[in-house]
Amino acid sequence: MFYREAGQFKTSYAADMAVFPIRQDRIGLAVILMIAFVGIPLFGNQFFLSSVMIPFLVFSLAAIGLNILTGYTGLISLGTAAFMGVGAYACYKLTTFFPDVNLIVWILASGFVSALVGVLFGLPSLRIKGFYLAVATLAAQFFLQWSFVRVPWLYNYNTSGAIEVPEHDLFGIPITGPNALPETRYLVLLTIVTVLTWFASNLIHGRIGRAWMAVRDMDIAAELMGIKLLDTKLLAFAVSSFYAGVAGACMVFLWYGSAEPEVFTINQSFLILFMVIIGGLGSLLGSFLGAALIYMLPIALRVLPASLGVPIAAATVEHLQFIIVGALIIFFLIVEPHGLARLWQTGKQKLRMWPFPY
Amino acid sequence: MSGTASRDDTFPKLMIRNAATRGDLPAVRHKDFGIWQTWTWREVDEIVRCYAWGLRELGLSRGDTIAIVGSNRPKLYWSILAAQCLGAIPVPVYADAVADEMVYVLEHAQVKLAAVEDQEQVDKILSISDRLTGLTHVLYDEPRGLRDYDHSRLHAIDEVIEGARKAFASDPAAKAAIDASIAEGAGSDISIILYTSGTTGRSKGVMLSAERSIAAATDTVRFDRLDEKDEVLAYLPLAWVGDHYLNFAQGLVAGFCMACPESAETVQQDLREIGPTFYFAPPRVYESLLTRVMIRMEDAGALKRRMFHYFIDVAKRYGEDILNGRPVPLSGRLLYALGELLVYGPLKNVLGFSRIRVGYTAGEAIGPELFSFYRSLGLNLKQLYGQTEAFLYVTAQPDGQIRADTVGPVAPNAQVRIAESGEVLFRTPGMFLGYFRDPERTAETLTEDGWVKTGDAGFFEQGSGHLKIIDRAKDVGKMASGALFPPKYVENKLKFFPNVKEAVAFGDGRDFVTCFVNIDMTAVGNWAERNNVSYASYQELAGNPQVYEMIASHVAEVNRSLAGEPMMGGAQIKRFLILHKELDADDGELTRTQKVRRGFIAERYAPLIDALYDGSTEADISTEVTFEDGRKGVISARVKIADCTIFPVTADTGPTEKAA
Amino acid sequence: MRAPGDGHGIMAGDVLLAVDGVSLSFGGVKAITDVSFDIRKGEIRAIIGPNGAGKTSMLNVINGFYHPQKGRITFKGEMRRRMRPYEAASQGIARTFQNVALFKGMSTIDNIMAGRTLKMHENFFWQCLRHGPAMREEVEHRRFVEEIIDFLEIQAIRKTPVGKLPYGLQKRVELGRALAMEPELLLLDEPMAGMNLEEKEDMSRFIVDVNNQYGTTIALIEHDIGVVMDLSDRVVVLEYGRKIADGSPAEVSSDQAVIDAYLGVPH
Amino acid sequence: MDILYKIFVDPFVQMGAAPDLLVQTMWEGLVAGVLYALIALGFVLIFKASGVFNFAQGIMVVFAGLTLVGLHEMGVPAFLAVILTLGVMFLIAVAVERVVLRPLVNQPDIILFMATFGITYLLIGIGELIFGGNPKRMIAKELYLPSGSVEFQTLGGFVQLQKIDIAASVIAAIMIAVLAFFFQKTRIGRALRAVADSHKAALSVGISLNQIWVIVWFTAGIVALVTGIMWGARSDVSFALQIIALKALPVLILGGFTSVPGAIVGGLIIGIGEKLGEFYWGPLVGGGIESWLAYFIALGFLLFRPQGLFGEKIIERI
Repeated sequence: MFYREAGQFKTSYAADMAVFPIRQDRIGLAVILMIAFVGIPLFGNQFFLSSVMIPFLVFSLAAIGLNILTGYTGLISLGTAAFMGVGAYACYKLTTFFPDVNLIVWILASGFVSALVGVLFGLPSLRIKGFYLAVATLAAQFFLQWSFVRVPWLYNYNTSGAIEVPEHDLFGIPITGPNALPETRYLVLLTIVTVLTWFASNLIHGRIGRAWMAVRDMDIAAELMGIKLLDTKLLAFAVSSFYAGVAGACMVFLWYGSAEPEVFTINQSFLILFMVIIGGLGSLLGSFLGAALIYMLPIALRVLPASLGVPIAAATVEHLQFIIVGALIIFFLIVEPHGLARLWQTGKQKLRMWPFPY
Repeated sequence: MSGTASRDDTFPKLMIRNAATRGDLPAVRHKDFGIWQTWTWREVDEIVRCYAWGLRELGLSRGDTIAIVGSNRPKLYWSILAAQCLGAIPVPVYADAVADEMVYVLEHAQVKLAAVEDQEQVDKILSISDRLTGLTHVLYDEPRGLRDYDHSRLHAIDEVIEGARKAFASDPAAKAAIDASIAEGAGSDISIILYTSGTTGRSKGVMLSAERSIAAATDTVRFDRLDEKDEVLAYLPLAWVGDHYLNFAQGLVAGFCMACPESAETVQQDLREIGPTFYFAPPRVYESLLTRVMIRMEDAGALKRRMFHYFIDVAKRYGEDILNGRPVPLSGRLLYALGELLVYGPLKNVLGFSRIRVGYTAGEAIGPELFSFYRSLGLNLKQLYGQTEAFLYVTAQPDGQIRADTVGPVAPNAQVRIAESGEVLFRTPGMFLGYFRDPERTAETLTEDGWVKTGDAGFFEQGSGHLKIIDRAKDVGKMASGALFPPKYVENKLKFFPNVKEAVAFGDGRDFVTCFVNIDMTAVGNWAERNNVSYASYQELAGNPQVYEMIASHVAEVNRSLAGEPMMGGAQIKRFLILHKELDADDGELTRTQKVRRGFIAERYAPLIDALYDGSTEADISTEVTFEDGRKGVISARVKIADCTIFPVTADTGPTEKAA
Repeated sequence: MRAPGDGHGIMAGDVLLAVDGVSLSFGGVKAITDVSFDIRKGEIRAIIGPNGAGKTSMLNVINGFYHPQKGRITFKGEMRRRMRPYEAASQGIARTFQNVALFKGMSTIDNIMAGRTLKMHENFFWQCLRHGPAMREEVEHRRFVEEIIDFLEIQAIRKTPVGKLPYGLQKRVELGRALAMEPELLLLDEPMAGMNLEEKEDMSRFIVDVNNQYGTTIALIEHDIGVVMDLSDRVVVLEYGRKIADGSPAEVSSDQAVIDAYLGVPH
Repeated sequence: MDILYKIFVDPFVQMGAAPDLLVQTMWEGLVAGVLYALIALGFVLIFKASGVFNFAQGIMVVFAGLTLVGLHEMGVPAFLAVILTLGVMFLIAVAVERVVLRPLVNQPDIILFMATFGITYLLIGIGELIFGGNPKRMIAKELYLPSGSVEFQTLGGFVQLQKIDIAASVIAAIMIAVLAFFFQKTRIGRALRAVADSHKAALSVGISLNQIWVIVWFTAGIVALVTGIMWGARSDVSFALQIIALKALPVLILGGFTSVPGAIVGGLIIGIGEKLGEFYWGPLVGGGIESWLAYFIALGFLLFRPQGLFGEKIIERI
């Protein structure tokens, strides 16, 4: 309805292959970015920034990672949390070794570490498929989780067994530690997420993305067309784990400020898997939508009754969360197996064809 | 501007002017290989000069004719320009003409070269080449499939141009020669010959001079304030005066950009992508478009459908007044604004009409409801009355004086006169020089004092000075009762119903009016689906009794409105039948511009007409038909005949009383 | 589209691919037994035979998807024992599949673009930015793909997800995807299976055009004898994994063994 | 050198030195394996009949256990409680079929797989809501399950067997036998097997697909209850079980998703394997390797037999 595409014709392939070929979409995106970068930091309060937006972004990033693996390349993974953990611990170690190097560098570097580990556990994917592969990722999940507990070197032998994030500055402004304002942490995170999302979308729209999807849709055909299955899958593992790793690092450094191994349990992995499924397999937008729904729903549950003055025990809320999340998963799988992103897509098509039926 | 016209008195000169004044602006676009390939005026200028040289090398010289055959493609338009650079005369030919139809025109025009679109056209030309003694070379745009052809007389346009580029690079004389021959070109030269697919007999080659064409185009460009910022979609037959005038001539004069669609199937999509600012379509296009819109809305959800129709009504009430700047109650304006947001805007967008500043229709009378439907959406649709002989514009509606039932006041610098016979005569800036190699018929068409006979009957409306066209002069008949019988007028009323594709009315010298009907496959087919009426073919659907009822009700509608109009009450349709086949240009029943060949149809279906008048309820008919591939066959059928309600004439006195 | 495979020293008429003494079996089941034949550059070679004759298995052996227990395959003069399918692809063997194997989740363009993967090399870094070299590469190959689209007359479905296309068009897109690889040897596995007459005619036209416009060598499996006979230059007939005849359509169709095995049987 | 010795020689020396410990450890493993096998059995039943990879099997075990205990706490006599719990499991089966399977029929596996995640979360939430989050003691005594232990003196040492473990193994054995009988002999059982091959076949036996789903899920429920009781009797009934239940995955990998004997053998291999590993090799890396060893065993195994222990070789066709 709001789309006015008449007269938006393409005179170059570059324009025709743009990620957002329709002007209205580009405008919409610009607006969203404006709100995210300017509006929210200006008007968002403490709670909103550090307990809603920051976690949302962290999970979105992790979800994108998983989506690249599961949604685009069709490889199930139940170990995302573990790879986040790798990122977190890697970043922790790196910063303790070289405290003076800019944190951002280490956050990204830890992504590479995680990518490496990802490739390692991705190796079996050559011979194993489907649910069998899920087991490989489970192995990663439990092994890594175990090592976070059992390898004291990882947490510098401190007695608590947890990792504490010291203060780091960016251009003299503290971005981690107790003195870091939520605004700054949020903005740093937002920048990282924005850039990485842009990269992801570029990859997906190019040769590599096509190779991934080819492997997902019909691996035999893909191979017979000269796409090397192992390389393609491993690349997917690497990129996916990179995103997870960065997400993990951000989670600990820009959100929690400290972390214990319990943060990176299999339940966390499941949660992210849900985000991807509910949001929409094979859709970046979906990763964000899924993260928003799965993460923010519980918050809403916690906040709503309170604000309505209905007293509900914290424990009860916990339980209710499980029930509702579970119900939601089933509900969404039934109404739209392809997730929120698909719902949005159809909606958009409707708007474009308006007033005609889609 | 008038100054320019005198200086730049040929199209090549205009091209050079555009290259100089707006060289970097787009001149031509073509959806090809997935994107809109675009050429600026400067590029076009360069290409056309090269092309001209190439043609000259192939022996095309001043006064020669070159046939242009194919759909709207840049290279074919450039063929026209290139020929004009040499002072040669381009002769566009309808691309869908079958070989033996084409041979007449090409023979008559004595073409020396032919620039054609693709293999299909090449084959056509080669198949008749033995009869075209003058034809030396054939050039083609699309090489697909022509790889193994004998290329001694066959050339790819691209290669011709490439060759010329090399020539230009090597010797400057070549370039100079072309410049010279362009400069040599005079306004009095014949700039093009357009063959009219006349509603009767063999087509005539209308010779148009450069200066007159430009003069005419200059007037209308000013009339509609067109400039280089405008965009048009060139989708109408290349050989038709409308396309040559509106897109080619106006384009060169105003310097706006002309876009060529990817293929006939994608025109709708391409229209939507380009979103032209100036648009022309014959009434039938608007008609079928409206039909399709209504059909698609049938499938929409109940709520949406309700909203759609509600706001369409709102538009009916206020739309036109708002467009014409008449006073409208605030509530109306608000409702309309809401409608614009929810329905009109999006609708225009999906149809590709969003950016249209000026839209025209002509060629036939347009149903008033149809006309006001588009206007009420805020589409500035106007009517013009034109003729190939006039180089289009005779009359045109200026903004603010737009009406469905007239074709507007006399166009700028044109003169119109009504003969005693009621026939419309004109003299226009773009007036033709005569018919090519056909002085007799030229003489027939011109009055001794140099006015052109249109062959249309019409009259100027008192007060407004708008011209009203009733019908082809020779078609307006008198019934036995003496009542007036304007077949077109009646047919158009009927054709406004989405379910009716074509209608042919008879009644000249008869006691009452009867009518052949062609149902619209899309509309009726869709209706059949919804009411699960099963059918295998047009013929079967046409014979369906329910369909007959439906059409009968439409006819009744028409009769009611006829009864209410002055002088028309007698022309009510008493009996009708639905033809067992669709009228088809390939069978000669329609002209290439889809006008009915009344006389031809009358003899072809004589038995049916007899049946209509001898009161029998059905009749057998068998007719020869031509299939796409040119094969001929015979289909025969038993056609039912239906009677319909006649209404007492209300608005009217005079001889028609007896008819009622 | 330049004619692929030029400048490999193999002239039209030379043997492009030679299969000799190939045997293949799954566990106990013999799929192919000691089959030998060759494919000459520039020809259209048909492999026919009743169901379960081992036709598809033969193709799978040729493009390295199955590895024969016995026998040799010589392609472009070099003999090879085991080769991964993607190696076959990179050496210029493309194929289509009996039951369409398109990438369902992708549009027509992307499917055909995927066929260009082997020809695209811009590194990961540029891919991330999707600017500069990467974008230039994309554009250049998109242009190539558009030529295929134009060639196969599928402009109208350019951006449609292939899952939504009717079967006939899907087959056409699949052919396009194979063509995108600019193959020297094009293997078509029942290109006309399940098509109506009109679609079959179109497809035959495309196959012939591909063959003489780009000089692509084509080996096709087909059930429709009629099609095979007027399409192909030479025909090899398999039955129960054995070769029972080999030669020009005329010879083959007059061969008694073939008549008994195949033509005799009404289809 | 030293590390190599620690890995490749030392453990076996120890085994040889104290065979009784070896036997003891293997017994521990065996019992654990039996329980893994039981959970795996639940997976297999459902996977065979409905092609659904039922992630919820683990939580069903917990849920069954909790319900049983919970009911008894409300004063329901133990055996009545068992009956009621079975009723609950049946209701769950019906609910699952109605709410989840039926609407999602013909969806790709991954979707159904995800749906069982949803079921898992639902059951966790409901379970905790009703019975609270903290562990409960299984009502072993009330169910006349033996407690205490018996000791053998063998191999120059003592081997101690918990009676409950013995009982567990025996009951597991019995149940497998019963299931086997059910599948081989009864009409429904045959139908179920038919479904595994083709759904039409099932209909020809005259049972609707929906009924069959209910039946298998119920059967899986029964298995879950038994598992819950046994496991609960050894440790406590708590949601931690749900994670342990994931061990069923490597078991399935070994055994193949569709093979009942496979599930059992796989279960035993994993159980024994990880106990041995933990006991003899664990100390080298600071212990606790039980949590992942199973998966690595399965993984290593997969690389050599991608189709699992009892699955037949896949020939890829195109």
